[in-house]
Amino acid sequence: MQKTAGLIKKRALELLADGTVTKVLGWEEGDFIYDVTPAFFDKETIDSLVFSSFCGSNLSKYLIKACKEQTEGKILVFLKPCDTFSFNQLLTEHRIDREKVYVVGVECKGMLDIEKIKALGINGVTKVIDNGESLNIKTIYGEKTCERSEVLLEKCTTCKSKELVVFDEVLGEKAENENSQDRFAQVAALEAMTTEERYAFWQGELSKCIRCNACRNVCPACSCMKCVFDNIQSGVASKSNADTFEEKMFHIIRAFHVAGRCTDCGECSRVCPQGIPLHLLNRKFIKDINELYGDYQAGEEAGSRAPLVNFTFDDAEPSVIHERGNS
Amino acid sequence: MYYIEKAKLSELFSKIAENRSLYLPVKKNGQTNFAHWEEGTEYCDDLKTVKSAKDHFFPQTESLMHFKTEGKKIQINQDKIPDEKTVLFGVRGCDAKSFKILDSVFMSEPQDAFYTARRENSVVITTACSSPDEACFCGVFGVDPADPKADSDVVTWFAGDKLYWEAVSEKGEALTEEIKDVLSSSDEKEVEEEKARISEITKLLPLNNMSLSAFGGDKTDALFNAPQWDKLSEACLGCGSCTFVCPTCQCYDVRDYNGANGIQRYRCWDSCMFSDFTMMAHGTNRPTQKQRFRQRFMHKLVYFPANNNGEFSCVGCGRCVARCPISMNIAKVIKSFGGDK
Amino acid sequence: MQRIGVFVCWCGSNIAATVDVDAVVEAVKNEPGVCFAKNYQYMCSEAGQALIKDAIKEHNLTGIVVCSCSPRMHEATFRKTAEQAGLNPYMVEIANIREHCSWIHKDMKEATEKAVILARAAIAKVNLNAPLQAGESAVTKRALVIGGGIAGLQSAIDIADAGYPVDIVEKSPTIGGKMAQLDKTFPTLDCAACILTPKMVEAAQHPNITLYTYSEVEEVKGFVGNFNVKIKKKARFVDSTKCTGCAVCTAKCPSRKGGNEFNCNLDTRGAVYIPFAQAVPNVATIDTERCIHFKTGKCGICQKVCSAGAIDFEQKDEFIEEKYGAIVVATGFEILDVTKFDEFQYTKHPDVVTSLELERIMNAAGPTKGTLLRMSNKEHPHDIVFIQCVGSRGNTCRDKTYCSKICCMYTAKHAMLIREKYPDVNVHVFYIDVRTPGKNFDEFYRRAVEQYNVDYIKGMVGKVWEKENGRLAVQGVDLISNRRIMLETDMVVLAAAIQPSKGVRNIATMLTASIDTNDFLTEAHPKLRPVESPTAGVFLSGVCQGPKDIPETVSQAGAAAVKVVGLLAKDKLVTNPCTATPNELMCNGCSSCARVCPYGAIDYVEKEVNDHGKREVRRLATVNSALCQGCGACTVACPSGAMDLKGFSNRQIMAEVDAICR
Amino acid sequence: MPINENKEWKPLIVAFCCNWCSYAGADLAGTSRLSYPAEVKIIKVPCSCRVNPMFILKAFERGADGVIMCGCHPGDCHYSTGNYYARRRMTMLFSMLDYLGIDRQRTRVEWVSAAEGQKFAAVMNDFAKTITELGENVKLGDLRCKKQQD
Repeated sequence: MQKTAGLIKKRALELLADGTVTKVLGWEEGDFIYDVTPAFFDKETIDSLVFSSFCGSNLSKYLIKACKEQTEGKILVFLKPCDTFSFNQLLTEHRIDREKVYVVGVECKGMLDIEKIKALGINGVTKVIDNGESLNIKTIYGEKTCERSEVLLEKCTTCKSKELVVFDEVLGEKAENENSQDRFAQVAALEAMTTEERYAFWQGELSKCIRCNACRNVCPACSCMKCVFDNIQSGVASKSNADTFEEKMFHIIRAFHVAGRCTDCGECSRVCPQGIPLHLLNRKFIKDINELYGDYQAGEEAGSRAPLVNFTFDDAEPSVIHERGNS
Repeated sequence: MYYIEKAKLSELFSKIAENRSLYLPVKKNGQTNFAHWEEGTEYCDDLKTVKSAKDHFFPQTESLMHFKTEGKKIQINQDKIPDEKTVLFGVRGCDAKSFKILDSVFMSEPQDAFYTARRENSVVITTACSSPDEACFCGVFGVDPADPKADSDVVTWFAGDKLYWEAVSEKGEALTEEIKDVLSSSDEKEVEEEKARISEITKLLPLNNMSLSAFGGDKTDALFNAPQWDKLSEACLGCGSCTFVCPTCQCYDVRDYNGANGIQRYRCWDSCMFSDFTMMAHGTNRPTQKQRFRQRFMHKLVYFPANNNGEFSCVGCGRCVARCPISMNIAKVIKSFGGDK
Repeated sequence: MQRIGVFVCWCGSNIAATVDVDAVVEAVKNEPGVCFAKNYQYMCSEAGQALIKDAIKEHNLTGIVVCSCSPRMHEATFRKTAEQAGLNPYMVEIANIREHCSWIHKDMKEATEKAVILARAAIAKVNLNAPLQAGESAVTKRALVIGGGIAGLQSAIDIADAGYPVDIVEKSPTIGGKMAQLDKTFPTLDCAACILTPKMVEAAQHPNITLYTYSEVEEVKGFVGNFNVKIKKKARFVDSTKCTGCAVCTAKCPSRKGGNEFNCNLDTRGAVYIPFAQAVPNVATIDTERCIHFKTGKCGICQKVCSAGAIDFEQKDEFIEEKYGAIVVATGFEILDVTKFDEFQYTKHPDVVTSLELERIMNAAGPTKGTLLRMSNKEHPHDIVFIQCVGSRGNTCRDKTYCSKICCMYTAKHAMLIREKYPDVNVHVFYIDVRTPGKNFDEFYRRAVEQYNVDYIKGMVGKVWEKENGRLAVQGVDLISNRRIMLETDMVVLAAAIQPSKGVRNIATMLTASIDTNDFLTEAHPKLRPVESPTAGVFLSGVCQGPKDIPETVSQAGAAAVKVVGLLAKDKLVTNPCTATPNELMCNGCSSCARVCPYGAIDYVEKEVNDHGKREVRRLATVNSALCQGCGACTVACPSGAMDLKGFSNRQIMAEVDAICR
Repeated sequence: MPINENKEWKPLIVAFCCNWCSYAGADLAGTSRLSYPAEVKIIKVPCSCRVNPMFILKAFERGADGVIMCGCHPGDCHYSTGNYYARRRMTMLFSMLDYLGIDRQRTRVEWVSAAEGQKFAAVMNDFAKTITELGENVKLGDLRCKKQQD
């Protein structure tokens, strides 16, 4: 990790120096190791560019605005394998301009979740040293250790791919996707429940929603100029949820709007301050699409036709929903 | 000073709950938040609730009135002012201070009837913050996590196997009187030790020594056009997680909902970070995320003190530090204006 | 705020007997925007319309709701009424309180409540209506006729006579269709070829008609007045400009095993063939599946014997793209595959034939040169049994539910012709009903019974089997005498159901014309618009719309031609104003809408927008309103809701939902 | 709505019908005097592909107990492909509702042609029966839309 961080900074400097790019989109160091912030850098500020096991955030969405503002030269962006899918999807939807971006793919072996570290009872974290397998954690209450695998970001425990699907060059050592769990196991577990159990589960989760819109605003697929939920003319606009219905409405429609476009980058769940497993909504759609319309991975191929703007003559009838399931 | 054995906490809670509704930190779905206590509810000693205690006085949504049409006539019904007698237990010092800040907004003229009623009907029991987190910086705003007397009715400490109890206001005295049966008298020895321990820990907190000298009611001109805002705001997603977990953010929107029972007028939290905040027919007065971002921090560190005798609208609870999806927060803002010197 | 008038129609007692129209008027008076409400006996009557017009003027109405019959019935009427009173016609909404309410509910209270709710929904919608202006589009003055049978030919000739160019696309090598295979026609018994071939020649020689035989429609784009059609001219491997139709090649072709479709495969033809002597164009075609040259690369006899040098093995399929203003579908029919009806031994015994096969057997150009012979031993038959309704009027999965209409008459014709020519042959007809409505039809049938002594037996045949003597045993029921009967016969003729041609489904899809469950093309209105498809600019001619005989086909073909001519005579067409329209400030330029548009009506432009003072160039969707037909697929594909549909906007539909769920 | 003592509880059913096939099918049901429950209220849309999932959720929000969408049979869409998109969209939406624990029988898609008046009435009778048996929809509705008991 340390080595990759070094490579990244070196490469950013070189590309800035030789004029390949005019600015760099990466992660800026914070007060603690885990609080890195996405940031644009130039020659003067590049010093604070970092890369660590806490660079979970997906930078691709920032390119929408950046591409619009970029008049000359290219933007260097560091993308992890899963981020490249989002990048491709944005290309498909004409939201970003490939010509204006220089993609440096960064190999990744899974990013860490400070919340999971704290859930182990490790408080007051001031520094985390990633040894590859285990972590050395410095806290104001003394030193602690834990296994790396215990505190992976949720999205990294079910990593969909270690392949970089788009890049101009690659840095770091390719990681194996060996320990990743079945991406759809949690969805399948929910499907196996009775209707009432599922209702209780989602009622419990969604009622935590405070409608901060972090899930929406971080989502690379949710990049509408104006979201229907912010548009008073849309008939469904709402702010804080005043009724449990509004929570469901917001999350169902959001999941529906990104269905077939969601690359399963997992950012929605990562950023939810209330810890709602929002990815399980999106993954349900992905699972359904795979099962009913054939395997499809959004963002795997730029320009591919999303399943919900596509059809075949012999698609399953909606009654298939009635026919399957156990309850 | 009184005490009760930790093992007998539930006795204390049921005693309090005899005449009042008790709210305290409860862990549910992996998260600790304030919740209504009932027989069997398990108290969670993790005081760092995800959402702040402000929800208790200023809920996320609140119905204000209803309109009903009958033919072409309209009938207006005011919603009932809440009259539930409540007790909040396990409030951190920082959160307790936030109530004072909210008071100066909602209880100054024109008074907010809903907020005021809830506030007046409640007793705040603070608990000394036994394990501050690395992101805590309440000291910067004058909160003493070891002895949060300033803004509470009763202060409590967990020390050894006891909970120590000290009433510090009339309301607190009255409550203590009501429940005295379950309490025993005590000296302050263990409490003093605990206070000292906490004070030692707070010295280690990396953000607790930031300086606010760059901020204050008179700093509008100096800060408004500062170049730092560009960099600080550039990654901001414009979500409202910081505002919604913040104990002092108090913006709300008033909306009408046209349902089957006529129209409900309700208020709900709003966030100055949202692109549709204070949206008007002509558009918004802060069209860029930089403007919105600047507004939030200028309000907390400049405009609010300008209108409230120098009081900052932040209590250093650290929630925004923990919750911001992109790890941008008020601490970074303070530091970028020289606060780390 | 709109000023809305609500007009509740009694429809005589059709509505008023079940819906309390006074109560509806009272109930809607307090709805938002409503400033006038009245009921009347017949709103669609002159007086009713006058009432609406007066109210519009007197109360300055900006929108009206008519609570009446289905909008499919009178929406156009009331739109016109509104327009005459100076109101935009799209400020009219209909609450369907007849078909969707009074006619299906009996309880007055229940029906009245529902009528009020439906009215409320229409009021809620009209509150959000905006005046719409229909656009205009030009008309390409050329017609396409798909199918070169009698229906297609008649339509084409009539259109061409009116002065408009017409192209006929026929999938087989010659025009003429099924009628060319018929021997005689009922009820006049004139020879089919004698009356058809002059029409074929007329079409071929008409200066306004272009024939594309051995061709198929590949792709249809566009819309009424502006269809873009791609036609595939399949390679014949014979240069039709050189071929003289001398038929030397067809005689010399050594590959002679394959069946001759024109004679219902009762005899064979060469791999290079001319379907029949009077074929138009009289040009040979090589069947590559049978041609030895195409299979082995050898042979080439036809090329050697052709003195005109017309054989061209290198010929390729040719594609023609043409613009049309109107399209006539005249794809005709085919005979139901009767192999599923094997209780009649059709697949097992050559003496069991379909009526069309019998037609060929009786025809002088047929496999037996017009002599009635048993196909098994080429001997003269003495008894013939006709079985009616094979595959028609049934209710099992192998049957068609409908009556094929023509069978009763052609069976009478066959029976009569046989008895006339071979008085020694006994003819028995098993029937369910004999249906003879038509000019001179019943007289014709009675002649068969009375004059020619044809034995009509009411009842169905249970089974047919071969006897040891090679003859056929027929077991049936006589429902009149109520007894089982057993007949021994030499031939059995099955009056097989007719069904639309197989290709019609594909053509209907290309044309976006709807078809019913039997694959017959649907007419825009079963009574009032019987020759138009619901898709504007597409017209129906002949059996593709439903079973019919030749005179009916010809009259429908003429009617379709008149509709086409009426359309082509216009210089401009008014387009549907209910089209999709994007909100530029909300459009993401993501292309989702364009991907689902069936008309290719959505394009993208780079355009500068002013978003509340912020100017920037964005990629934006634009809708060609001449192409857009207003389906709304794009509106749902658009996540931001930037794409909306005029006349059916998100807000309008949601307002209806709100009004209903209140 | 809780069962009122003097009034039998009746469901509220919203039916979205495409203009070309299903609305005409409903007309035919009317012309043929084939009755189905008055609880069914039809909203006309140009094509089933015009039905936005938001409309369906909106209906539930407002207290609908069942929502049915009818369109032309696949292959018969007046706009040629509209119902194919609608089919995928509704399959996805209904699957999600089911996943969230909303009774799946509350949503339905039926293809009804202009000639199928009989089918239209039969479908509506059956759907209304199903919804009546399921009872009031309490899982997916805005409480503020519930009628107050007086």
